[in-house]
Amino acid sequence: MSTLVVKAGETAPARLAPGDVIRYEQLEASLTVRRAYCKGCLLCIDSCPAKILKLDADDLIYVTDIDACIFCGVCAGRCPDFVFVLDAGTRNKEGRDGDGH
Amino acid sequence: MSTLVVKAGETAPARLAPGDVIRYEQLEASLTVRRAYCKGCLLCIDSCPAKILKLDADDLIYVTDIDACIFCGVCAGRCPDFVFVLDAGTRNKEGRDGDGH
Amino acid sequence: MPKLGLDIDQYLRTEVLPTVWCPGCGNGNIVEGIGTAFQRIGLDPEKVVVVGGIGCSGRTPFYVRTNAMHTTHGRALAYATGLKMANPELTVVVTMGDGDALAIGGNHFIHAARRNVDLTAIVYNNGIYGMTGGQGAPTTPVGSRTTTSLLGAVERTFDTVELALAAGASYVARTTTFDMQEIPLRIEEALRHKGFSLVEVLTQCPTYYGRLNRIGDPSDMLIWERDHTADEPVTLLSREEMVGPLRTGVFRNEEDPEYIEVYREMCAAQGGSYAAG
Amino acid sequence: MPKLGLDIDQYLRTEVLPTVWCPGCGNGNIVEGIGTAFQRIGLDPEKVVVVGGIGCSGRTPFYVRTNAMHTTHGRALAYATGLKMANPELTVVVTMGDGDALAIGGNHFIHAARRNVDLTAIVYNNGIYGMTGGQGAPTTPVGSRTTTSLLGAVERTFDTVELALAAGASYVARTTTFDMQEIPLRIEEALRHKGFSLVEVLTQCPTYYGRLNRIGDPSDMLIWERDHTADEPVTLLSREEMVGPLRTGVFRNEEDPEYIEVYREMCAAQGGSYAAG
Amino acid sequence: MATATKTSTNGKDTRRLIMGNEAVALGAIAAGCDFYAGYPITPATEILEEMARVLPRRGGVFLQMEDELSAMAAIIGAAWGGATAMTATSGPGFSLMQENLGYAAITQTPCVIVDSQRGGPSTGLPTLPSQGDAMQARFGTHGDRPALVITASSVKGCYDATVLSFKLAKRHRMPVVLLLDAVISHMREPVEIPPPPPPPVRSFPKLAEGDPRFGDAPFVPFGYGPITVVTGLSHGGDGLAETRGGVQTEAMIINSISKLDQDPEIRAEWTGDYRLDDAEVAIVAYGITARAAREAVDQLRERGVAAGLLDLRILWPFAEERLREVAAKSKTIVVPELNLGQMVMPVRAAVEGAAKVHQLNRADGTLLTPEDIAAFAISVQGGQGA
Amino acid sequence: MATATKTSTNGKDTRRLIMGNEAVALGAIAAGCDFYAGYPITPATEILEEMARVLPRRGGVFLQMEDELSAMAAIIGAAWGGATAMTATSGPGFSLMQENLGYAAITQTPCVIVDSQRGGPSTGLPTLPSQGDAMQARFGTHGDRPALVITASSVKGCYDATVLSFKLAKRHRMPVVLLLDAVISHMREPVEIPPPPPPPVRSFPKLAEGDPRFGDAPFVPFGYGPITVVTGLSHGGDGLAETRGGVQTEAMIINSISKLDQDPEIRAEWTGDYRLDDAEVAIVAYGITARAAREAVDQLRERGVAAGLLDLRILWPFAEERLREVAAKSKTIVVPELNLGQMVMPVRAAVEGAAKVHQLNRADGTLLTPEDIAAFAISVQGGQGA
Amino acid sequence: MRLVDRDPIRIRLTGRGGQGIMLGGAILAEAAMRDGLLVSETQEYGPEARLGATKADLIISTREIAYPEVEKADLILCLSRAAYLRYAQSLAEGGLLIADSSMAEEMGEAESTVYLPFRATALELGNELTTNIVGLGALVAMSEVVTRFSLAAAVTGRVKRELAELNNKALEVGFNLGASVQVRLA
Amino acid sequence: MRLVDRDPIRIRLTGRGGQGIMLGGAILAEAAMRDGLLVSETQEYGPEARLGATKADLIISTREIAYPEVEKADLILCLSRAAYLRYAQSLAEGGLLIADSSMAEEMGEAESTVYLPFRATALELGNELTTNIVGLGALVAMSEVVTRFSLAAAVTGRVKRELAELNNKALEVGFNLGASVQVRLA
Repeated sequence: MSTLVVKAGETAPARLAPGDVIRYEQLEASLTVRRAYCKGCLLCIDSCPAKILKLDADDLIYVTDIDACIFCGVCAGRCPDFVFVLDAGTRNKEGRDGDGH
Repeated sequence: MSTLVVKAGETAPARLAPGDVIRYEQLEASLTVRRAYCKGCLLCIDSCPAKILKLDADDLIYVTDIDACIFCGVCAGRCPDFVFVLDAGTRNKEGRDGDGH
Repeated sequence: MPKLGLDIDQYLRTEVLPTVWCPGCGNGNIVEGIGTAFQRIGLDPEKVVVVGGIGCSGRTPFYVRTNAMHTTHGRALAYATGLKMANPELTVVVTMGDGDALAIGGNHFIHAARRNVDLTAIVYNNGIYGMTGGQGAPTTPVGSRTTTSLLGAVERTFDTVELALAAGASYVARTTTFDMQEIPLRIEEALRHKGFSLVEVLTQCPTYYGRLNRIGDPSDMLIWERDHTADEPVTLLSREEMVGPLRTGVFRNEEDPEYIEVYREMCAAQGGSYAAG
Repeated sequence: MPKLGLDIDQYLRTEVLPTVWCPGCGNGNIVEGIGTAFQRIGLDPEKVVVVGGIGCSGRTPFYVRTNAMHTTHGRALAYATGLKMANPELTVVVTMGDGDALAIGGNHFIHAARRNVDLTAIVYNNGIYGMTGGQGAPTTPVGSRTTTSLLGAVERTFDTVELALAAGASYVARTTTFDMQEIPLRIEEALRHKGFSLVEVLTQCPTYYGRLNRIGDPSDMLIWERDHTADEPVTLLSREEMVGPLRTGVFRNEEDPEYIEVYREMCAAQGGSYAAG
Repeated sequence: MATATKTSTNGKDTRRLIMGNEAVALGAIAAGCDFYAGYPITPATEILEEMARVLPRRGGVFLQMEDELSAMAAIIGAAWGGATAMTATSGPGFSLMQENLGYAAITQTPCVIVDSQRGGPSTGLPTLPSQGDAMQARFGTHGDRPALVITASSVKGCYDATVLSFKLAKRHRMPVVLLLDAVISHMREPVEIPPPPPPPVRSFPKLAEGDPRFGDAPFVPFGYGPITVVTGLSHGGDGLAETRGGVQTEAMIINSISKLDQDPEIRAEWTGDYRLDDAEVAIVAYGITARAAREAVDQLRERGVAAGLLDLRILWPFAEERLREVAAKSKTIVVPELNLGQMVMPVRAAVEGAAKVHQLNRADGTLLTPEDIAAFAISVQGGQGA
Repeated sequence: MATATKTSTNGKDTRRLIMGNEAVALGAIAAGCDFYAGYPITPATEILEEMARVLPRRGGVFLQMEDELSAMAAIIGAAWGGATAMTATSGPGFSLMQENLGYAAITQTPCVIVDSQRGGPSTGLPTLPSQGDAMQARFGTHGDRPALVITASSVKGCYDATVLSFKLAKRHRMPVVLLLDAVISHMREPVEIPPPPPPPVRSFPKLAEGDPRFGDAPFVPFGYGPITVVTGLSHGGDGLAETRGGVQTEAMIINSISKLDQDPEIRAEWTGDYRLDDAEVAIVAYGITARAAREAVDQLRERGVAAGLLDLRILWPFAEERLREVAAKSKTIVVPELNLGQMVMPVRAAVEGAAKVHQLNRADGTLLTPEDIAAFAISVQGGQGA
Repeated sequence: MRLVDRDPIRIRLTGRGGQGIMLGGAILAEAAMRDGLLVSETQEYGPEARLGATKADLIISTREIAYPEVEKADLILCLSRAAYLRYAQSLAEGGLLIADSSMAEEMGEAESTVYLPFRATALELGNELTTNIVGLGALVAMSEVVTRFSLAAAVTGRVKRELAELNNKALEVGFNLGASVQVRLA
Repeated sequence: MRLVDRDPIRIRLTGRGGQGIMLGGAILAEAAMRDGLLVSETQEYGPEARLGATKADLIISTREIAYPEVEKADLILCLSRAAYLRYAQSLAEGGLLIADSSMAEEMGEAESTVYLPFRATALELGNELTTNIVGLGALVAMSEVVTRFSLAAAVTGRVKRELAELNNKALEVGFNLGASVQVRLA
């Protein structure tokens, strides 16, 4: 599995293949989405506080707006299929999800 | 199994065969001893308040002195081998083990 | 107290006496308790089945003059469940040793307690395997000598009562062969109880447990029983408290939906007439 | 609260993902909890064995990148007991479904709790048989629909926690997949505990339990879990109280003689050096 | 086909499209089964589910037990409670039932056990077919016992074999094993099945107190006559344990075995023939493999090989005599099985060299195809046998 | 005898008088057994008791489990923990072990299971001998598996067979069944037994991460190398479940089976001969019955019948080739067994008519005597065979 | 022989777990039965019941069906990518593969393959779960292995009552989809 | 051939459960071993281990022993009534049955039978449990199947240490009992 890196400010490709792995790198934090593991169960979508997760035509998860992501990790915690990996880096230790910004 | 009846005042034979069944009939009560079931475990001997039970040469139980029997049934209660059967009759309902005589 | 030693021969298969049990073994006292309870209730032997497992006490069905089912090791309650459900008019009594009920049969024990089918289970607990010659059991008190723990048992001990309660048994009592008058009393209560009832009776194995642990003759074992129990039916003791005397008495006696009744209603709701055959 | 979603890939056999489990099944959350706990403790995968039984959750060993032993239905704890006693240096975690642990495996469950060998048992309780397509289980709540109780289950329900306590488990906890942060926490506590530890996790089976009982999608099942539990670790409730919410939390966490230590001393007393091989 | 569809019966067809497992459940109900105890296992679970659905509404008992050990125990207990009882399982569960199966045998308890075979050993291939339990069905429990093992190779066959199983279980007072496989269990075919009879009414022969209870005695459950003693120990006709040796039990078992061999219905149903009369190559097969073999016979005949099929509908007791007759005529016998070679042993033992016996085996969860069998038959005819 | 006693060695004799069951325990210790899990059952209990006594003082593990299911599971678990593990039981327990025995087979786990046979079926005759589990030892679990089943007919034989069982279990990575009976288990004979070795030190081959773990790979327990996956599902050399069919597992099983047949030690120990070279009547027997048969051979020879004995020391795999050799020379084969006819089936299947095979059976808990066997052999020689 | 004249004719329905392949198999088999034909239907079960490729195989014939498994299928209906990858190669010579349009781009054109928008059509109908019924309708319209009448009756008999109307609609749409395509049923 | 010259010689020890028959068998077998002989010893087990008749069978020989069970015994030691009833008939032609005196009255005299007061003697020694050892001593004194020396060593090796003295005494008394009797060891 090769990983597609989407840096801060960049936009992910409009159409993703089922097996794509995308790492969204934002400042010190990153969120990796391993679509090959996704089963389209909706648990992450229902629990995402930022409401930025959706299923595509293949019933696989994708991020609609990474800029709105608060890197809280709830998607990863709720996902039973290891789709999400959060690297909170320093940002999370002192960042916006800590003080609610 | 034929039963040997020993009425009040009578004496049981000096020597009993292993399979003998003896019924001691005393006034309204009786105690039957089925020696064929006995294994010589001593439980009845140890628990008899009148101390009238003993093992013979065949290691089987016999009554040494039926006149001393209070027909309390403890031997029967303690015996795990169904050796003793008590027919307490009226005597026991109002008799000496009721009032401690 | 009812009179001791009354004639219960109508409930004994006297033609096969003496029993196979060793001199001084307490199992016969429990059989006597069963017969006495049957007599007090006045059960029809043709409508009673005594189901036993394998081991010394599993032989009980041979000695009680009712229908008898001597099954396989540990499975008596599973047989009894099928039997009772197939014909709820039968009174089904299940006699098991501690190894039979709680070692190999532990699963059926907890599931029978859970289902709450109207069965009366009697566990003869002598803390050891008798039939095979004195091996340790899950009920062997820690420190006791057995042929598989000659220096004293090191595995922790099951508490039959705690397990039965946790699994959902609706009548739970424990007594001992020392308390000889209590045995028929508890069995009678259990028989009259609607639902799964458990009577555990501590009983002496003089041949193995007594001898290996130098307790003395059968009478000494009764004294030992008396000294190691307390008539105080409390449960879920802390582990320190559990080192103390084993509690006896009636631990639970509750009305709870009995499974046969529940099942009957379930059938009726679908138009089925259960046990009409 | 520790951070969610950290990289635990070192403890995942990612090459066999996705799992065989249905979309929305909570089992993966428990696997994540296991991996997270392993990572927090820093276990060496070569010194860990995850032992599973048969059923959906029995597949866990395939997904945790440590040694894996996928055994037979109901027997995982018996395998694990032999394994751990043979090599006490191994950390042995046993993953079982409710049917695996408490129906067919009930006996090994209570005996493992009794022995108190240092094992960590994790029971994935979804109240139904998933792998075979949605049959009732001893843990199915009364009234629930399953493919063997289409009009609602009528058999009474086991309480895993009560059984474990009664059998003697020295660490006993229950949580749910709704309480996602608690899963790794309890598993970590259980792993650090010396003796037999039980973590029961209520988990959702959207495909069978959820669909048959019209609870909704996986997220609705989490809400259902939340609404049917109470964080109040009390035990031996009366049967009326048991109708209320299922209690969660840590029910027991006691130091108790662990069997391997007991066994080691027993060997030493005879000049034997246990686990020296 | 387009043409064929024109012959549609448009609703007048009284056939039903059902699975093999459903046919087993329907057959059981037809045979008066009023008690089912089981435990879920692939590929037998649908039998459990169907019985759970149907029995309560008929007032029968459905019990989901804690495991297969107790399921087997429960049906034996139920039979002694007067029920017509069955269970169903697959290999792992069947292994667990072996001890209590022996108890059913020694206590002469009528009951039916369905084993839908999947790939083994152990957990193996839970969803794929196998014939790996053929010898286990005969020898799986310790000690010797009379064994009656029936097979089926179609959905209708499942129904008929189930009815037959109950009938023979009652007639011979013994546990009967119905041996299916994952494909037969899950296959759907249209079948014509009579409506279910009303729930059975129990009725048993009258026994007097001193009458024997075992051996040739009729089966009378508890509560339907004078008290009875049942034990898994070697016992006499009175049910009481034999205390020195098992002479009476041995005699009763031998007697039961010989009665099976003489039962006219067993003799009639023992084997099925297909184009066997003039066959030079006899294919001996059973269950799903018999279906492939039947097609292989046609293929072989088309290619000029005089092939025929002997379908072992009743595996045990083994149709030794019939095999010897076949061997006397067809000098080549081919035994295809979805295992590593099981029933080929009794075949070889029966024919004692009268025919050359070749085995064709496959045990990876894949069926032997008609082509596989035909090609093998041709190869061994050419002298290159296994 | 009075004279013979004069030759007393007066204490210089290093023999010990022990039971068969004790010899099994001593053999196990000699073979490095450091783990025993079991459950009491007559007539195997003394093995359990002896291991309970000996193992702790050697630092080994003795576990009395809750039942035979878990005893079997525990020894498999123990083997994967690095132990040299065994259990012992009798028929009812052996039936309960069948499921997990299949797991040991498919996971290629070395371990030893002793079955001391008593009268069956079911509870049967707990204290009396039998050979009723001979076929169960081969076919008792569902599915196909490689089987290695060893017998013994003397106390020394128990010791040697136990040592051999462990050796072959390790070499072939499989469960080995040691089949005894109530008489052999409880019989005392003087035997010369070397002192026990020191407790074993564990040592296993080194494995690299990508190395295969199953098939021809060496057995390396958990914790002694890179992580390993073990499953009862059909699996490949890497231990991971095969997702579509069981091709790899089937191949590994076939491979294991063929390796057994080729093992020089198995070939050497497979059968024992006694006066067989010029025998016209070959008695094929095993275990306690082989002892009676040996005496029968002498009696027959005295009466002018050229008899010989083939002792099946390793029952399974079955010594087909050897049987065919025997059949080629001795045109009459007699198979006496303490069951209703079990090993006679593979004998018949192997010889395929090359010799006439007669069976002599007894299943009431009483041994076949030398006189029984000799008389039967004479009767079938006279053409009145079974 | 034209495809539609094959007797027996072997049909394989494929898709991923959850797409109703098992139900589709039962419906098509029942339709064949209602047409007075002989039929056997077998399915692939697996622990991955809810994911991955799965199939139902049917043999429909006017004569007794011996061997019930399908090695090479005369007709394959394919609703998912994974199923295509796994089962496309099992097409018999001269057979026809009918696949969901979503695969067209990736898989490319082939003489033996027809792509139709089953899933898209089902989504238009407001319920993706009817994809299998749309597919069945198309398959039957193209192949006439069973009558439309019997298929419709089988659908009504096998789906939940509250979903009957929706599924009948899906079937109708499927018939039309199938009828709209010109294929060589050689 | 005289009884003592029989080779193999078959010996059956019988009594009721609890009389130490099993132990007696092991002791006699061990004595034979100590004498450099071959021996096999088999026992009867039963659920009624503590009651009823029980036996231990020995075959002692200078040659390899094939079949280990005893059908007819050359020597029978009988300590209980039930055992007498059950096993007396298994005496081989020309064999000798040695029974406890308590049975003499009931069983009556026979050429092949010798009655000796084993139990009474043991009771005199103060421990009834030594009855088996007294019996063994007498049997060996009469038959010389093993040396007294080896028997004594076997007794010492097989009984609990604290009971060794008592048992040695019992053995001595048994030897004397046996030696006191004139029997035909034909």
